[in-house]
Amino acid sequence: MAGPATTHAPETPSQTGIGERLFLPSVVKGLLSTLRHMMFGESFTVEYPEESVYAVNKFPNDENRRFRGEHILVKDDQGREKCVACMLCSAACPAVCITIVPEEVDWEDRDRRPKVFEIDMLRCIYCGFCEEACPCDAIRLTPAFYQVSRTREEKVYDKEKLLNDDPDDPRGKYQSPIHPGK
Amino acid sequence: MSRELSPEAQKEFDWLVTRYPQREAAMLPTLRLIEREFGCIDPEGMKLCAQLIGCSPAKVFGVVTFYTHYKRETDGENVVYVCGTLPCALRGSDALADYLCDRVGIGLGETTEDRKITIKKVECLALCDQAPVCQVEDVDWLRVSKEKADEMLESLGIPKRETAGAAAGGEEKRS
Amino acid sequence: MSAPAKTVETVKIKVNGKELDAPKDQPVLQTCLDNGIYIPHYCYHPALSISGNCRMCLCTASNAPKAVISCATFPAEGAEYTTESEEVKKLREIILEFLLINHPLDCPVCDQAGECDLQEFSFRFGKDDSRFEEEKNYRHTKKLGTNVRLYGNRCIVCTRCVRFCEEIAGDAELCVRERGDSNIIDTFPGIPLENPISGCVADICPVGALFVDDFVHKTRVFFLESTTSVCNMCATGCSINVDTWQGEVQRLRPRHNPDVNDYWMCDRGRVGYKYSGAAERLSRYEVGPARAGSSAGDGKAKAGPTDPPRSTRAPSDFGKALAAVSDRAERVRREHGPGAFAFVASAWMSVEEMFLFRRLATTLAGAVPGEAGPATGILAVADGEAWTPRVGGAFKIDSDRNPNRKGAEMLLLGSFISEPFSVLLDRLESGAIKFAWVVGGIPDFSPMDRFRDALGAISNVVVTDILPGPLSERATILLPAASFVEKDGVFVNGRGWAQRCRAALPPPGETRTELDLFQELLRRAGERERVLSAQGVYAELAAEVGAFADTSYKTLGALGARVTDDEPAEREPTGREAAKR
Amino acid sequence: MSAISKPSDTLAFEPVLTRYIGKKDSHTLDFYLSHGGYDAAKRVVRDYKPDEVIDAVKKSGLRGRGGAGFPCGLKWSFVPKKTDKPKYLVCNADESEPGTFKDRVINEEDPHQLLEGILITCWAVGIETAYIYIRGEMWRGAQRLKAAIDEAYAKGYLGKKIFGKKFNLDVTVHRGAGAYICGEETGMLSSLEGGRGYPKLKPPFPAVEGLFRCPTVVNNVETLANLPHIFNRGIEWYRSIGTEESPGPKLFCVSGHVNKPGVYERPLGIPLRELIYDVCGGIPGDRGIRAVIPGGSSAPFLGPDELDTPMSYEGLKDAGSMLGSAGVIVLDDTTDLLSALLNVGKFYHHESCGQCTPCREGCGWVEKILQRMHDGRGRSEDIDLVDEICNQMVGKTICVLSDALAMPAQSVLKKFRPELEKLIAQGRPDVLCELAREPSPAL
Repeated sequence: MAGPATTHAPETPSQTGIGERLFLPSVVKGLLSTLRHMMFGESFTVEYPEESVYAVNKFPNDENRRFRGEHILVKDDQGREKCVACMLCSAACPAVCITIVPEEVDWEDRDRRPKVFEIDMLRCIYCGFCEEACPCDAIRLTPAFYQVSRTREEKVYDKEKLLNDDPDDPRGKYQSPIHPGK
Repeated sequence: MSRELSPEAQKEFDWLVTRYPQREAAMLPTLRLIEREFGCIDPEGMKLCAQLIGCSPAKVFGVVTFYTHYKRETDGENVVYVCGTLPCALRGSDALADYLCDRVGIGLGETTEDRKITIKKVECLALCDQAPVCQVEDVDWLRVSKEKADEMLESLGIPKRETAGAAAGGEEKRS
Repeated sequence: MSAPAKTVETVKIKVNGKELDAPKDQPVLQTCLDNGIYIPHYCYHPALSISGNCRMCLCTASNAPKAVISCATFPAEGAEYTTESEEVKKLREIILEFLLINHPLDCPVCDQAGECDLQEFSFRFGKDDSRFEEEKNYRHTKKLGTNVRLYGNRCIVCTRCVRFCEEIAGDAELCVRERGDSNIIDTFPGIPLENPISGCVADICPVGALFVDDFVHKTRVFFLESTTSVCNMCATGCSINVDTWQGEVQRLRPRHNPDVNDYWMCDRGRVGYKYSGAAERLSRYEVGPARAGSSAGDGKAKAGPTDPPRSTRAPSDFGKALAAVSDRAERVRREHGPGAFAFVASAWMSVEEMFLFRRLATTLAGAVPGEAGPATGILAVADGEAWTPRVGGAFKIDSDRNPNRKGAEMLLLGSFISEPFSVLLDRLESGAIKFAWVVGGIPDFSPMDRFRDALGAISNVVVTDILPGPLSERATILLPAASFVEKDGVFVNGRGWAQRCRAALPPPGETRTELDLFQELLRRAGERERVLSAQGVYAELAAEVGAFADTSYKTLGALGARVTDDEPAEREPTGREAAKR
Repeated sequence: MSAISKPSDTLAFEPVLTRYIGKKDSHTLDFYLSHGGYDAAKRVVRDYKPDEVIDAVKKSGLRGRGGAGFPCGLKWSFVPKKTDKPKYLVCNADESEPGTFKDRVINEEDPHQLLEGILITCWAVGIETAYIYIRGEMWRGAQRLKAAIDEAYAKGYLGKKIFGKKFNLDVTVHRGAGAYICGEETGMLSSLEGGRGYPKLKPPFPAVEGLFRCPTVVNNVETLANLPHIFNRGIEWYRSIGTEESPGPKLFCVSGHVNKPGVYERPLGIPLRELIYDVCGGIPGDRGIRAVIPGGSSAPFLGPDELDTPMSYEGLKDAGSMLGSAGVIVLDDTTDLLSALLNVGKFYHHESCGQCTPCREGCGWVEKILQRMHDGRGRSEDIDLVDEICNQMVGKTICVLSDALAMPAQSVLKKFRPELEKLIAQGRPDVLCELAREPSPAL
């Protein structure tokens, strides 16, 4: 309720002087700040598409994990997908864009993996529920956001594409913390 | 190949089943009979038992694996049971078991390569006043010291310490 | 449903302060479940003997100093049982903590996840953490038989499966081996679990230890949509659930029906849905020209499948195909009279379809007083082997492999089919038949050679079928049909028990169900105003056929009802009752 | 051969059950008959009506010697009088409680005493079939019993028309095969029926529905061996031995760290201290006592300050322990209690039948924690954790095997907590912590 910290107090008569009531000094002050950033500050924008977003390191720590871009499927230390095809991601997906077909494998630590793992990037809304639902930390959203393709089919990412671990790839490089071999 | 009991054993079995109102109750004695006849209880023996008793082999399998005192297929000719329960442990049965294993050259629960001896640690043999106790087939070895353990091993064909330190020597002597 | 009215001796007990009439020889657990008081349990199964080993159903009783397991507690007059209290809550937490210490956390790969009692109870009654930090025990994973797979690590040794094999299936192929916490389910070396209802062990397994091989790693149960239906693989007509996902049947599961199948179904029935998803399913209407060269009279001269009309059939659609059927029937009737028609029904049709087919036959063929009517017959597959579980109960595997022979007898015999099949064959071969309509719908059906050859020589052969085969090859007009997972209808099992089959999926491609097909033809012939649903047709049928009178889809409900009184309705004792004797 | 010591000078007690033991050929029928054998049975069968026998046993106050101490006569009277089912007697000779070896002595040295007791019981309850369930490991006992039964058949003491009365009795020796749980009465019945030795749900109790679903009396060997003496010397005499609530002589099995371990027959109620120091000659090397288990390994431990507890059912119950099978295990002050407890834990983990969840999982869990503590990876919370797990195991299972681990474990945790805490704090326990470094029969 109306605590001492309330900022809205419209009834209170303004106690400001003429200078403030004109707003001009404030406007100038603001413009100066903008000017300062424009002239001397670091630029956070990228001249896309001429400039590659990924080549320019604009993000502190090289990782803006909050940004939810395209997915990768994470590999384990033996280079196999961590995914066990539990399908919780596809159950959680509000856009119904994940298709999984499980298959049986003869591995010591697990006996199941996805035979088919497809994400329809055109339907995906990048909500990140799949990442949250995953019990195995097998699917992640990377900061990669290129959405360019010549056909619609290309935007249906299959397992091979999702398992990308090319360190030069904008998505693939997010395998590396998990996959020291690369 | 299906197994059969010898005529004498068959006779004993026929007598056994008359002692119980239900055939299945003769299961444990029948297994003893098979153990005696064939030296151990292996899957063939269990099948035979199932056939004699008239129950499923799986049931016999469950029963055999429940009890520890039947000789399994994997056991050697002589099974040395070393009691490991508290009264014996208080008098050094752990050390005794280690000593025996060391002498024979196998681990606990293992069988020598020539399938002569198996050493198993078992629970109480009800001879706590004579601790530590071993049982080899139908012989109870009481108050087993290292010397007595040597004596026991000698009866199983493992010569005393002076002649051989390892099991291999014992086997050679026996053959 | 209408269980034989036996006076049940009851005693008055109180559960959580609520007064209940408890049958004397029924455990408190079952009484509570029947009265909507849920008590979690694993080892207890109403059809099996009481083992009392899981300890999950512990509750407190006013007449016992210690907590009692409600599955093995029989009600005492005036006793008060408590299933909802802090103490009981604590007991359940304890048991769940114990159960989970050696249970792996592999819900993501476990196919039971979503319908697992351990998962569910842990969520509802368990603690959110475990204090167990030691190493878990390892137990084997293996195939117990052709159909059943065991994941030993997940087993909680409730022994339901062992008791099932001993008390219901009778072969006792399973046992618990070893003891203590190395206890594990196993078969005797070299004697796998191979009884005809072995798949049921997976149904009664409360955790993900036993699976029917067919369902392993297929999908997740929480995606499945269940439709109550009836199995089509034999005249037992087990009540089932058809579980579908993404337009495909994923599995069939038995549904408890005390009068038909108890809790069980056979392994053959369990995979009896496979053909419905086969790639080669017929899904296109095809119309070919009438077969020439078989002019009246000398039909016998040429025999054999001279020209497989498949090549001559052209793709068509529902409307055109139906128009072709009525046109040709009309022509044959005008030229040759009703005696030139043959109608062959199938024991795999629902009663509604039979009812409509019967009417359609009279409509298409017409009737001329004094003249011979159409030739009629019914297709059915040969008997298989019957099988009865060791302990009675309602369940058995019928030797009759046709799901609705009883229904056919009730609806078609006498009124529609009055001649033996050999007469039909003779008439088909005589050359007098110019228009034959054969309803198939039977997977793996191989008709007798005479029948097949005779069809190949008839000028107009309409075939309704689901899979390509000897019948569809000889059709001049091919009408694809719906399989049992795609249609609504009532099937009457061998003991005269009528049950509803429900469509779980749409028929493939452009296929319309026979129900639509027959009604549409009748409508075109002016015999019927509207195309009704199966329920509507059944209502017509019930009004017309005595045995079905007073029944409706509503009264049939989920479990069905008896429509004949050929056989006495008494139930054989189920597992526990019989085990007690 | 078990060493049966002569009665100690400190207590002039004439043994009853064990009086012939150690004598030559004491196991033969000839010896037994020449010492007044089967007189009691003869008299009972000829002169007593079954109900009178039960009454007499009730009056004598004989309590079951197997562990629970249930009044014997009362147990018999639960068996329905009128039933069309056959009745059975199962003699529990599956003596498998660690620290107990009293029945072995009777089976091996005086089997006819047991058979006479069986005769009296069967006459009293109207039983025509009796089984002696003996441990698989006791091959000699089984042999001697079989021989004794053959002798008795030959003499007409077993079989048809015994002592000229309408009384038939068949006795069969049934050998077990190594499962502690078969000493539990319903586990024994399951085993005798040819199955896994799973204890059965109670109720129904064996007296109503036991072996083969028929009324069954299950009695311990020592209990049955008491019977002939009650009828030979009378109820008055019997009640004059022992205490009011626990009359009669009792076989005490003493093992562990004492100078003269063995089976000793003493009246119930003898103080523990007397048993250890006067009867068994004290502790080797005059060391002190760390703990005593008074009734087999399933009984809670007693501390050195509790040595004056009378060894009777009620006396030990008051002391928070139990007489059980009277298997006294003495642990001297060099003993590492954690190792001892781990040994007990291993035993129960190994012997749990695996039927009920709390026991199957709990015993293994407790053992794993104790092992961890023993290996020096314990934490201070572990003591409370084990205590809590034990709490969770008590009273939730079909039989009492889980209680049999929980109770001694809890007693150790409670009574010796500072010591355990010290061990845990030390991390890797020192060498003393092994129970014994050498096989040391003599000590």
